[in-house]
Amino acid sequence: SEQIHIVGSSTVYPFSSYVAEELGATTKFKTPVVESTGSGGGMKLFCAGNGMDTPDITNASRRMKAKEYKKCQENGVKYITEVVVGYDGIALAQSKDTAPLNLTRKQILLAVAAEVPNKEGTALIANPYHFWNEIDASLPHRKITFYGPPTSSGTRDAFEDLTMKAVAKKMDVYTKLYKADKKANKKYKKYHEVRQDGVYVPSGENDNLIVQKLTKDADALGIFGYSYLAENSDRIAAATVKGIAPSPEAVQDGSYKLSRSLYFYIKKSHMDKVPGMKEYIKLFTSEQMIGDDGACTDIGLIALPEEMRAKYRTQAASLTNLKPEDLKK
Amino acid sequence: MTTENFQADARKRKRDRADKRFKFYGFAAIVFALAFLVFFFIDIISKGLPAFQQAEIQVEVHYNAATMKNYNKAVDKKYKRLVSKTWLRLVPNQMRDKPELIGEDRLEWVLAENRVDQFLKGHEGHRLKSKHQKLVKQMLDEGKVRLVFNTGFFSKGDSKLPENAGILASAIGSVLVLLLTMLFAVPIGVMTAIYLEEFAPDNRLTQIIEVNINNLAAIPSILYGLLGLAIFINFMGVPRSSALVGGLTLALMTLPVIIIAARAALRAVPDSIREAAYGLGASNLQVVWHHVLPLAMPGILTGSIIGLAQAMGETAPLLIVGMMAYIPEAPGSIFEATTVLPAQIYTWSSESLRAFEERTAAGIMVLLAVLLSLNAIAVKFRNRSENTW
Amino acid sequence: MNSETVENTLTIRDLKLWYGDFEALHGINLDIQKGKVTAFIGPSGCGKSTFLRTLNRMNDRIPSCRIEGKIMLNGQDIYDPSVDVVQLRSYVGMVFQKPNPFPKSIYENIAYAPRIHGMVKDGPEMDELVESALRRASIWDEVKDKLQQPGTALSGGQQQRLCIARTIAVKPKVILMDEPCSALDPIATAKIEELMDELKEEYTIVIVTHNMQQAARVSDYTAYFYLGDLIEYADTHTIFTAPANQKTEDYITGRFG
Amino acid sequence: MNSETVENTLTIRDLKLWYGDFEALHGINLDIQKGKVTAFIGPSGCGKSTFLRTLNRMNDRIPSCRIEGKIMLNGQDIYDPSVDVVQLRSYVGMVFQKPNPFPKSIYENIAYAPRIHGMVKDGPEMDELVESALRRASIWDEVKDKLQQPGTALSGGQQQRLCIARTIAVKPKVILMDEPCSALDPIATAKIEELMDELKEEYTIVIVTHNMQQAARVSDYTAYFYLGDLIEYADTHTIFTAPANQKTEDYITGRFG
Amino acid sequence: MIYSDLFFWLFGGLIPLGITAYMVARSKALGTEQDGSRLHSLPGYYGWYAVIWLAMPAMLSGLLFSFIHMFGVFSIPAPMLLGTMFTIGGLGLWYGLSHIKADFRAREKVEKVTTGLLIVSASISILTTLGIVLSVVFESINFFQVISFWDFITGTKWEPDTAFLIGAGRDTAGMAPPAFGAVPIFAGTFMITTIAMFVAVPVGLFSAIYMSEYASHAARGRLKPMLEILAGIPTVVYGFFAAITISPMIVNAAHALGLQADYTNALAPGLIMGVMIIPFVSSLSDDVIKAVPQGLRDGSMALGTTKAETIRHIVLPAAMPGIVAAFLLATSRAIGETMIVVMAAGLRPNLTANPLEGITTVTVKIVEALTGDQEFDSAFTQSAFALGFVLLLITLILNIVSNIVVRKFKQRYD
Ligand SMILES: Nc1ncnc2c1ncn2[C@@H]1O[C@H](COP(=O)(O)OP(=O)(O)OP(=O)(O)O)[C@@H](O)[C@H]1O
Ligand SMILES: Nc1ncnc2c1ncn2[C@@H]1O[C@H](COP(=O)(O)OP(=O)(O)OP(=O)(O)O)[C@@H](O)[C@H]1O
Ligand SMILES: [Mg+2]
Ligand SMILES: [Mg+2]
Ligand SMILES: O=P([O-])([O-])[O-]
Repeated sequence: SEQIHIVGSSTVYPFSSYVAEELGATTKFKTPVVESTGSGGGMKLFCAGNGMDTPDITNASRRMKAKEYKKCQENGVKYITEVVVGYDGIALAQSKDTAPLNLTRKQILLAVAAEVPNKEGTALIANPYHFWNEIDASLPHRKITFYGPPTSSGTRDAFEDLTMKAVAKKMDVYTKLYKADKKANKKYKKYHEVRQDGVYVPSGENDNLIVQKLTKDADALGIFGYSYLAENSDRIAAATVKGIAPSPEAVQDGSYKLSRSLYFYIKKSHMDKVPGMKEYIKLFTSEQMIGDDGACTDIGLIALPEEMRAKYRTQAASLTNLKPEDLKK
Repeated sequence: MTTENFQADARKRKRDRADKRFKFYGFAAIVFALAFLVFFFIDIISKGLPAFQQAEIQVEVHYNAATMKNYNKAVDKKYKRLVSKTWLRLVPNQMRDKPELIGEDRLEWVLAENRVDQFLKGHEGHRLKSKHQKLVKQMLDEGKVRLVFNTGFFSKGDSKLPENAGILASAIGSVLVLLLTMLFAVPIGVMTAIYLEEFAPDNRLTQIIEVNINNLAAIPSILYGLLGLAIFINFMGVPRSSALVGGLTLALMTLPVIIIAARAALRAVPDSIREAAYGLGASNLQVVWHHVLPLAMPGILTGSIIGLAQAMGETAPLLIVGMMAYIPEAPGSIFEATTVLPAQIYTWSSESLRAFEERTAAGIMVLLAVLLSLNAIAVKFRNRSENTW
Repeated sequence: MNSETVENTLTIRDLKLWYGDFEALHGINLDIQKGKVTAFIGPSGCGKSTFLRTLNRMNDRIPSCRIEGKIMLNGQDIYDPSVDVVQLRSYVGMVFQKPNPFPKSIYENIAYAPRIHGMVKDGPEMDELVESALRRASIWDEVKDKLQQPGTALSGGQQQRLCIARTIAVKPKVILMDEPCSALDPIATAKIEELMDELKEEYTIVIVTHNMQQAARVSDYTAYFYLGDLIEYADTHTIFTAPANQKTEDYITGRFG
Repeated sequence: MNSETVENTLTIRDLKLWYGDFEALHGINLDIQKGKVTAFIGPSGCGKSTFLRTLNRMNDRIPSCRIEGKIMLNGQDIYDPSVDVVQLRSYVGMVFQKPNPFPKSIYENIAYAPRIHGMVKDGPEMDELVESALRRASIWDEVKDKLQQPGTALSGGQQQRLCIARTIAVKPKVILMDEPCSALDPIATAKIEELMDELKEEYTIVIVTHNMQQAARVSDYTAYFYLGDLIEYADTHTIFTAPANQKTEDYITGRFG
Repeated sequence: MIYSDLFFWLFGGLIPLGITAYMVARSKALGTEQDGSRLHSLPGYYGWYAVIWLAMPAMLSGLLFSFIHMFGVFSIPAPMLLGTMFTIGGLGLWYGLSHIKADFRAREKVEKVTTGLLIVSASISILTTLGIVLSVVFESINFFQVISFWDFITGTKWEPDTAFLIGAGRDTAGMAPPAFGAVPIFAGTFMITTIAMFVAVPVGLFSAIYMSEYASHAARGRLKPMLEILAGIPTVVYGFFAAITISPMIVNAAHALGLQADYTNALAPGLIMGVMIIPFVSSLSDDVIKAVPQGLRDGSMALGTTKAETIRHIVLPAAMPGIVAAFLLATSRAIGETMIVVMAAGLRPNLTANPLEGITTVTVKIVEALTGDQEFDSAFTQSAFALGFVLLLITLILNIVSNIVVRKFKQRYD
């Protein structure tokens, strides 16, 4: 076909479609079609084969899994190039009308986990906390409410990885249980079960509604990608983590911990069959898009450090093959 | 009870009051429904109307080598944030097309950024930075900012930037999908209706078909999406997101509506007409083709139009066959990726930029205008068919 | 005919009726005798039904219908604005061409109107009323064991008698019947005719019929209508043996229609 | 009656007919004379229409309908599998109770059947055919100036004559008429009766009627049906003056029905 | 695109060939007529007979080849395919022409084929049903092999996280097994449907009564299409309206009353859905009310009852089966409605009786499972099909019941 087909992550979708639009507007190529299928759905379609009815590029808000890579190989999608385009910060946002919370990752864990240590820290109990000051007296007397992404979202995955798992794997209450019976208590190795008693409200992809809710419900926290925070900075503000608010700089230098990389994967066998693919890749990796002042950065992407951008730019231009051992890293 | 002079007594007066009350309930129900309609239309129109206007600002455009290299240089830095990127990025192309421009600095009206637009329209949450607000106000005084009719909304496809987003591509997609739906659903639906109404023996099989068609009409549309995904995309290999898969899926969904309406229309043709024709020695097919079908036509058309209007507003099954995507260009063929108006409305409604809210409502206005016209045509046909005999 | 010497229930004077612009009745004058059966005959479309329905104002239900002239029931003009139509109709009952029992039990079919009019309370009193109405309509013996069964499950003739019973239950003075037997078989017809004969002792009966033999059999007086005009009105024997009008004679002898 | 001495068009032998399990005709034997008018009379539901419709196999359209026995038209069994029903119906035409012109022009109403039978080409030939059919149905003078107007815009009586003209246009041998006047006023009825009288010179006519006077007026032979049986069949004069069967007499004299 | 070329050549070739075949056959038929007997059928029928013998074999062979292609057995190049098809078509034509004689009953043959075509059309509806059932059932079976049907139907916990994580290939080390208890989801659907019916039933029924019994003919002619506009508004529009306008209104109203309301409350989509199905209730009820024979009304009025009494005691009870059927149909419409709830209801499986809380519905979960981030064969995705399967069952049962009721009702008064 004459048109690039891109599928994959809903997180990368706004950036990817912005690049697609610019490609269509400024060159003679047709505007690529970008479908937001979620990272996993994208991989599935991408790896289905080399036929021209399969996607040329898939976006992902996480790295390709070894399993997915294998599937690709089995279906004849032998040569794949991986490109990182930037970071996605995960923001805990709240209404501008209340003083921003300052939390630690452990406090976040205690607020959202299904099971938490009891006061003595000896055993696990069902999460009893409904107000922040019950978790830590230094926090305000404020109802705990989270509007967060549902399990089907990459953002949720990242949130669990970066807060719950990262903390729980170092907390004895959990790990001890795991060590006691590695089989039965495997989940406690890196505990990340979210409570389901209504304190954590899974909310849809329609993040506008979360923003609206946050403005009305001054106590609540919303969990979503940094781009939404940037878009709505007039109405919502970020809670800080260890005193640090999400910002491009804080993400880049690693002081804001809640962030992850965003990827896209190229099907090399389509490169010479689909006009414009080279140009699309070049445009997406250009400074004009993902540089510190780039257009994607404008709409919420957090730029990579400069040398990483250069690295991925060459990798994309030379179409370096993704190797199975890369994924193990 | 009855008094000899037939006047209402106390009991009768009570009954009369109950009578009035009952009538009032009926009236109130209608008023409720119509009041909702009015409220609904006012709400959508008041949300959508602003989208038919678009802000422009007058700035000096520099056509020079620096601009060629970096289009951001086309306007002074101070204005860069007020001008739409979608316009800026086209400046190099423009210079390539018209080399005589190079070297000139010209005062031009250009598309404004959506924040400027929202600010001018006085929307809360326009999110224009205060320094830019000042600038815009100042330009307003100088007459360098204006709101003009938003032609782009009708002449452009989807865009990630609201000031550049239009409905053209999705409208063309809708027409294409609708044509395909019509092509598949109307002939098959009418032929099925003819078979069932005029030819089918009254046996088990036809009864099953009948029950089945009624069932199909009640099946939630989303399940047709599952069907389209499984049969057309995964099994028959029709390209995902294409007009063809959308048209086929919607055709299956519309089929029962058309069949049921067409059957009703055929049934309404008086049997005396058939008897007359049979009595003269016309064959089955001649009776249907020469007499029954022409008389049933208005009814069949009404049903078809209503079915197609329904298909045109349908979204859920299309989400599942991949039509909820960023597809800003109108398709060149039925195998190319297409989006349709309702899907466009849905994607806009979930965009984060506030300016999309008015576009969503404006898109809804256009869709409603089309659908209401279709329905009005259908009602016209129906009235005509009721007058025939 | 001399209306001074006999007792009239209904007195109709110069009755004209329009459906929209179409004048369906051209000034009818007629006195209907108390305690007798009066039959209306005439070819199709001549206005028999239309006229009958003016007598209990059932034509009020047709929006395009407009009326002129007077209809006096016991000296009271039934088209007077002060008249409550609903009350009037309980006084002048009507039985229709097609038996139309309500889709309720036989008992409920009868009890329905008395209950609404608050004539008697539910209970033994109502039971009595139902029984007496069914008895007078000569159908009690046939239905007394199945009063709770739906009225629609009866045969056509039984249904028609049920409808008559239903009308009787509100104690009307006049009963109008519009071709009450035309949907029935000959045996059921005979039963209804017999019933009419019994009922006329208590009620004034007006019947429209297509069947001249029937008119001859059941009625005391006969009115012949033609194209919206009352051509002739006399006692039945006279009409059938020595009609005064040639048109009537043509119709009666079957030379026409 | 002796069928040897007269010329028959239709010969019916032991005709039985079922609607599902219901036997509507119990073995009918009848010979219909060429060039005569035969009337079928009998109370409602006795099977007159049913029988009439077997004569051109219109009952083929009713799925539940099953037949036994023989119907010979000019010596050919019309229920033989090799018979093309469509051709048959152009030999045995039918006119229905309610006039049912096609909602097309008067001209098209007539021209339709000759065209589908490939009888003549459109053009002057067709014009001639249309005119002659309308003339023979005595309606030409009334419609000759408005052949392009819809047939449905005519009055009921004219419509019925149009339907007869339409039937004549295919040059049938037999014309079946099922209560052709029951929807018409007396004047239109008289016209149709007159027409039948003219037509019987050329066609064999079978008519079902409810109206005994009509049967007496128009027919040469009359058949009395009762509950699916042919009770009596004789020349009309005999039936009406000296019926052989008591049942016939009861019916004729109006003692019944 | 190879397909499109093929279509082009096929039709581009068949149409002129068909016209030729028609002409040839027609003149042959007319020729035989001159030898003696009159033609059995009109000449055109002989033409069509030949066209059928040309087109049917050609198209059938084309169809056969494309099926072979689809199942990937082998595929032949387009020119060869076209050649084969035309050859077969030509053979058919030759065979067909050899039949044509004056007494040949061409009309009967052509009509048989046409009837066959009509039957084929009618069977497409069966195929569609079959397709829907199969496309839902296969995946559901896979799902029910992992999750027992009973647990699915009766479980009160919908916590598919683990299954989802397995599907997404993430780390699930020893987490609790996924719970697919669909009760909260069906409860959500039930709640929204109930709210919708609370709006639609009284409004729809009383509108129908008013239109069929009180309004003048002219008023009715105007009111009915206006009410039907409500059914013609696309659901995505209703969804937008519910989410953007009604939900905030409800939240504000609740706040004003000192109540707590979620933005994804059940009330907003429920109310809007109720409005949407008003015309379903009113149109169907209107039909059945009008189907109540006029004789019953006359009978009642002639006994001296008022209009309202007649309607309440005679007309409505008589129409009740049909009205109930209308309610059932409207219910099934509400149960299967998708866009309104996708846009205005939440994602949280929530077993609650409070309509101000966020709830989720079956259709929302189907969309979530099929458009989210997951592998296609994970239990999480398959749960969409299982939900779809149950949804299908429910709507089918509702529909069959209501059809039976309607038929019974119709029989009573026909
Ligand atoms: N609702 C109506 N609107 C307009 N015209 C009507 C209406 N009802 C009856 N007519 C006309 O009024 C005339 C008299 O009708 P009516 O029904 O009273 O005749 P009828 O003598 O009862 O005939 P039949 O014996 O067929 O019942 C007819 O010409 C008829 O067409
Ligand atoms: N299509 C049918 N299916 C079943 N039974 C039928 C059908 N048509 C007629 N009958 C029955 O066959 C019997 C004869 O009916 P038919 O219509 O021939 O009577 P008829 O003498 O023409 O009566 P009428 O004078 O009322 O027209 C009746 O009992 C009728 O109920
Ligand atoms: Mg009448
Ligand atoms: Mg009959
Ligand atoms: O679509 P995701 O970015 O959530 O995978």
